[in-house]
Amino acid sequence: METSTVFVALFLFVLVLLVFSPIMTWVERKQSALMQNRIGANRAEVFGIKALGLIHPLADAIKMIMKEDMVPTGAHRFLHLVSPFIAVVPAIISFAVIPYGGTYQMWGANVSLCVADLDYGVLYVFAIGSIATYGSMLAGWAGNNNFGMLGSIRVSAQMISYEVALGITVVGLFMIFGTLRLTEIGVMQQETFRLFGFLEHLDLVSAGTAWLEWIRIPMWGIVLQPLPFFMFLTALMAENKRAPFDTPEGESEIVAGYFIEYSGMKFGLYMMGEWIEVVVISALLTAMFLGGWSLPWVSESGMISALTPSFGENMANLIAMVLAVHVFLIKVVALIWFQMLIRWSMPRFRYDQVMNLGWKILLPLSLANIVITAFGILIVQEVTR
Amino acid sequence: MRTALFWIFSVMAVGSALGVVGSLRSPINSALSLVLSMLALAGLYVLLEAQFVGLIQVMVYAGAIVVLFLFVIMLLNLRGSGAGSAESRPIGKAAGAVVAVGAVLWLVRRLAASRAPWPEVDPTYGTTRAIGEALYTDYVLSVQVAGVLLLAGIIAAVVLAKKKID
Amino acid sequence: MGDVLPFHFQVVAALIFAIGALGVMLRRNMIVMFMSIELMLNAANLSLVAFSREIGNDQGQILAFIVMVVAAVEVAVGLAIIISLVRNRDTVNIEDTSQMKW
Amino acid sequence: MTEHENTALRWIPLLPLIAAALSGAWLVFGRRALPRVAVIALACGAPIASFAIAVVQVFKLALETALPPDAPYYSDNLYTWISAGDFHAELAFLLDPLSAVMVLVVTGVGSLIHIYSVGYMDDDHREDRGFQRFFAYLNLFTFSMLMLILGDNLLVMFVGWEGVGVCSYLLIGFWYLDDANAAAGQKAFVVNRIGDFGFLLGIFLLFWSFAQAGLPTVEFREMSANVGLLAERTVALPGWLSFLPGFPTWGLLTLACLCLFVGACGKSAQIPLYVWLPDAMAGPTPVSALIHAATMVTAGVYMVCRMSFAYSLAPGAQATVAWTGALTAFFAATIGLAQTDIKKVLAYSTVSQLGYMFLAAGVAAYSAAIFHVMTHAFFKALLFLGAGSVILGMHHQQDITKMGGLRRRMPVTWATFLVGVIAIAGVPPFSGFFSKDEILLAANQAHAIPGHQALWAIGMATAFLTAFYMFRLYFLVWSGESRADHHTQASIHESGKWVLVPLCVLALFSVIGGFFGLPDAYGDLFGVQRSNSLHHFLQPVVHSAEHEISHATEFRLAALTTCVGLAGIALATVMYFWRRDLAAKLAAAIRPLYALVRDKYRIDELYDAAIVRPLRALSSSLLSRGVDQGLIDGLAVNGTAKLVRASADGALKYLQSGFAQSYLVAMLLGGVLLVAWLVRGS
Repeated sequence: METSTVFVALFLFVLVLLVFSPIMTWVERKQSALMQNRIGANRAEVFGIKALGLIHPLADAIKMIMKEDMVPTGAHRFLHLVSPFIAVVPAIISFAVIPYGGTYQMWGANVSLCVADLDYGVLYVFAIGSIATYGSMLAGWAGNNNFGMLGSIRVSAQMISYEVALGITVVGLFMIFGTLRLTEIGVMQQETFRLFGFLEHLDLVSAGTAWLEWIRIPMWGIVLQPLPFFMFLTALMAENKRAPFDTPEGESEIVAGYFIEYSGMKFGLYMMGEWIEVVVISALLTAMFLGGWSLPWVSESGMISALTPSFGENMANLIAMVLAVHVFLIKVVALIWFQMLIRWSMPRFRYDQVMNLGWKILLPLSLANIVITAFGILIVQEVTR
Repeated sequence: MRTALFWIFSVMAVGSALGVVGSLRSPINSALSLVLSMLALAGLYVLLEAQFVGLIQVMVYAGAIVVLFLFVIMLLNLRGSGAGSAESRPIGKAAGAVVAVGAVLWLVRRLAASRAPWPEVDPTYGTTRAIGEALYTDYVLSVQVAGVLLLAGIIAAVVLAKKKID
Repeated sequence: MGDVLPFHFQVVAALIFAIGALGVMLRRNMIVMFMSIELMLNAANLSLVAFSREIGNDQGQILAFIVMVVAAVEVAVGLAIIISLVRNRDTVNIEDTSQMKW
Repeated sequence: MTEHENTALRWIPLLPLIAAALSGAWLVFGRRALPRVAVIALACGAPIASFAIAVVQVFKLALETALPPDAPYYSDNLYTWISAGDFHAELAFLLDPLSAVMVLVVTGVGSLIHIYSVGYMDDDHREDRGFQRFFAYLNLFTFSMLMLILGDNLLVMFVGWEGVGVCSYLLIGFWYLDDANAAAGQKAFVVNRIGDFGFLLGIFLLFWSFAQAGLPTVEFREMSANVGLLAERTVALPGWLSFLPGFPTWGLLTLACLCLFVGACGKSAQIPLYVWLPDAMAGPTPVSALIHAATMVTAGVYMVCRMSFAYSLAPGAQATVAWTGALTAFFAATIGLAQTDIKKVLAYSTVSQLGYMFLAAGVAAYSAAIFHVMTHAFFKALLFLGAGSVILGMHHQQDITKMGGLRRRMPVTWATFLVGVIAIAGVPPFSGFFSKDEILLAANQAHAIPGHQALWAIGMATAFLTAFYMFRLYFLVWSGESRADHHTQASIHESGKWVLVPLCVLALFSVIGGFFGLPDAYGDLFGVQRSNSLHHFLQPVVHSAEHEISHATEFRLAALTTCVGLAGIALATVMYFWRRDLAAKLAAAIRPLYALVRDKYRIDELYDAAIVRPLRALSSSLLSRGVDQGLIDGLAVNGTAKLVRASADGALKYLQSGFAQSYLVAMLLGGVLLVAWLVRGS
């Protein structure tokens, strides 16, 4: 990994974090208001500029930082302090393996838009995500509050349960792509396949027929594994503990669940963690199922070589990189919007419903998906041989 | 860099292992020390170029097993281990423990007499692909048996933890 | 890896194993004992992985992997036992469960 | 080999087995008894069908020219029963002349007795399903007997041997609600087991010695062909047996044959194991006729004839057999003189006649023995069935002193009974005359046996006694005034057709049965072709001794025998028909002797005092209290428990503290020691 790559990646990383998560609060407010036929945040102003309520995140941040940091009696002081960080940090470092774009040669530098292109990329996300459990769990316990304790128990049970389904739902995808490396998955998703190609392999259409070449479908994860996309999304949302999976918070039952004893910026960290995780989810889904940084039917290498004559190699790569980042961000934003939509549409599940969904629906379905995918791969191999 | 990491992870692993055993105030502290120890061990695995095992270590131990410990501790609402109550036959226990630990360390000395250097390994060593291929070809029977074991464990856990079998 | 030798990993593993053994033998809280057992298993795993690297063969990692599976099952069953024990006896002290001898 | 194959043989024993199994299974699992008609059809149909098959197969055997005339036989191999190394025991059946005769007797007489039983058991209402149970047992017996006869090796024979023992036990104790019956059954079983033990030892010894000679087999034909391998072999006797003749070594075959003969003694009621047979009369009369007169008790004789190849090479065993037979014949006949129970008289007569058969087998006149088996089956079955008819008519009164004057009330039974009595008394030309005459002739000429003249003399005396006590029986039952009480007298009646038809058939055979073995002397005299056909038929198998003897001598001996028999009849006529008071006077004159004879020489009491009581005492004191309670229960069972308990109390319980951590420390130490030992050298 060259130094230039690190800088570029870090720049994007900070951009995403610092821009996205504050904006998320605004987006959430505005979208919920929209859905509930309200106006939403519009009061905060700086020198009379309201900017559609975009100033509100700033106001929120200031308010939280200024608030008194309370530690209840009998609390485990150290854990009470550490827990919010344990909750946030894994979410942030998950970004390390997510590719915002491919690898580009510019001015003699090899720029990779992925901070850590790990061999076990997705597993890394899962592993880090499982660490995040502690943040929530310990928070409830450290506060010495019975509601918090109940929240902790709920959160640990829920997260362990959905981790199982989480891992297994995407096994089918790994079987198809044959790798856990997210950059490789991204490159593979730029390919397309002939929708009716099987007709040729079955000798129903003579080889080389033109129209077979025309009808092509990008090899996106969502195309190859449509059901797992939604199952994976479900499992990730349950891991993130946002509505409709917010039983660990469950205001109406256990007040605020595991973070009941938090105030000020520590409380803010939990909020931040949730929002960052929304972004992580979106980014991960984009990278794995929605073709990553690529436009459908557009091959990045083909585009670069097409642009090189007019702009020169460096500029062509730069254009491709900028385009890739934007494509990726647009997809992420779309998915964030989709999650918000779910968040504000669905009522909270009951606790037993959450467990049933995880163990009795997602897990068997994902196991069945593995078997079906295996047979599908065998059939494809047999037909195209 | 690697030497430094080794020392950091080793000290962390051993120290937090001591924390597991030595934290008398609450089993929660033991559990948290255990997490740290597991993470340090995962780091040691990565140093040994066993990335996959390291990842699985984090996922299984830190992500699941210790969470389960914490879950149970919280479920049973255990605070403090009653360190004040008198130890029964402490001399025998301590003697046995000292002998056992001494023997372990002596064995290590015996076993580690040869100080071989590291051999070169191919780049695929310890990768997900290598481990996966080994698991699903040469060791597929072990994987199957492990699966059966897991199933048995699930059933056993459900049956045991159920309040009343009806 | 510079001046770090396989031997060093084995010493770390042995230390962790010894600490785990001490915990099992000296602590009376069953959950802590259980965690100590996990420590011992992990020490064994570290030893396996280090030996595996020392001979340049990934069989040790496979074995470590299987050990993890066994450990997971063991924890699931063991904690279930502890839960039912606490329900019946209201204790996690190993010395309160000496009734098992009958 | 193929001309010897005959798969029809298996059906001869199988049909009765199937019938027994069906009715037995119905008995166990069915809710009610089978309909009477079904029981009769099943129970009588099976032996009759077996008889039909047997007749066809025996005729084929006798007339088939494809078979070698010097060794005609059929065999039917079902499957390999035991296969161990070189040793193979087949479950196979063998039909050669010897077994052919026996099969015909067993199935033929057996069928008649089955038919008779329908009538006899008709009025038996002691048990709900007794009728069906009785016939199930009877069919099972037929099966076992046929296994015994048709088995082509010692093991199959032994299965049949034990099977008939079991059936005998079951049928003697058929009316088990009466303790005496059950006890009689047990006695029969136990005494038989003593004999079976000897038989088993004989089998082992033969098998072992053949295996030593390199031919592990128990098959009759193979053993017969290779018996020469063992002829010269001897066994050394232990020092404490120095009183035995022939010490210090015996022929191996002599020992084996003696062991086998112990079995024969038990099964065929010879001294000293005869005591069970009179008691066995506790069973229903058809059982006495079938099992304890016609078939099972002759199994010993059959076995000796079957093993004749061995006996012929063991003169010591032959002499033992002959002397045992002769003594038993005489001894039992004397007991028969004073018995008052109709069936007991017949029982002792049976023992006596079996003695004759063993006398014949002992003097190597095997065909004569088989001949007597056959004729005896006819007339003794006839007598028993006649006695059964009388018992039915007298409402289960068996005491002949309470009978008398039944001739007019039961004419058919009387006539057939008279035939039987004449036949057993040895009056020519009834069947018993020919067979008994041949035996006595053979005894007279058996120069190889020490004291063969004495044997002959004992035989003659027995013939006299037989004639006497049989006619005593006849006169007491049938002639004179009735001595029964008025109530019984009023209802004495002739039996039904089921009973009478078998009687008539058996009477016919009792008359003409002797002509199967008409000696050559008579054949020449009357110009009969194929005389002594039975002897010639059997000769390829049994190798009877041939006698060079003039026809004149033969006629002289026969005349003497006839005279002795007639003398016995005359004496009986005097004492029990003309001068009835003479018998009582004689009895009074020799009272102590008479009482001794009437009490069967108190042999049962002797056995009780000499064997049973000491054994019981030994069992209850030493074996039960000492070995079982003291050694096995006390030391082995309770002692182990006490040891465990004591060691636990003393030391082990401190290890089992219940503190898991102590265990864990021990476990870890053990593991460390183990690993230390493993790496000790490195």
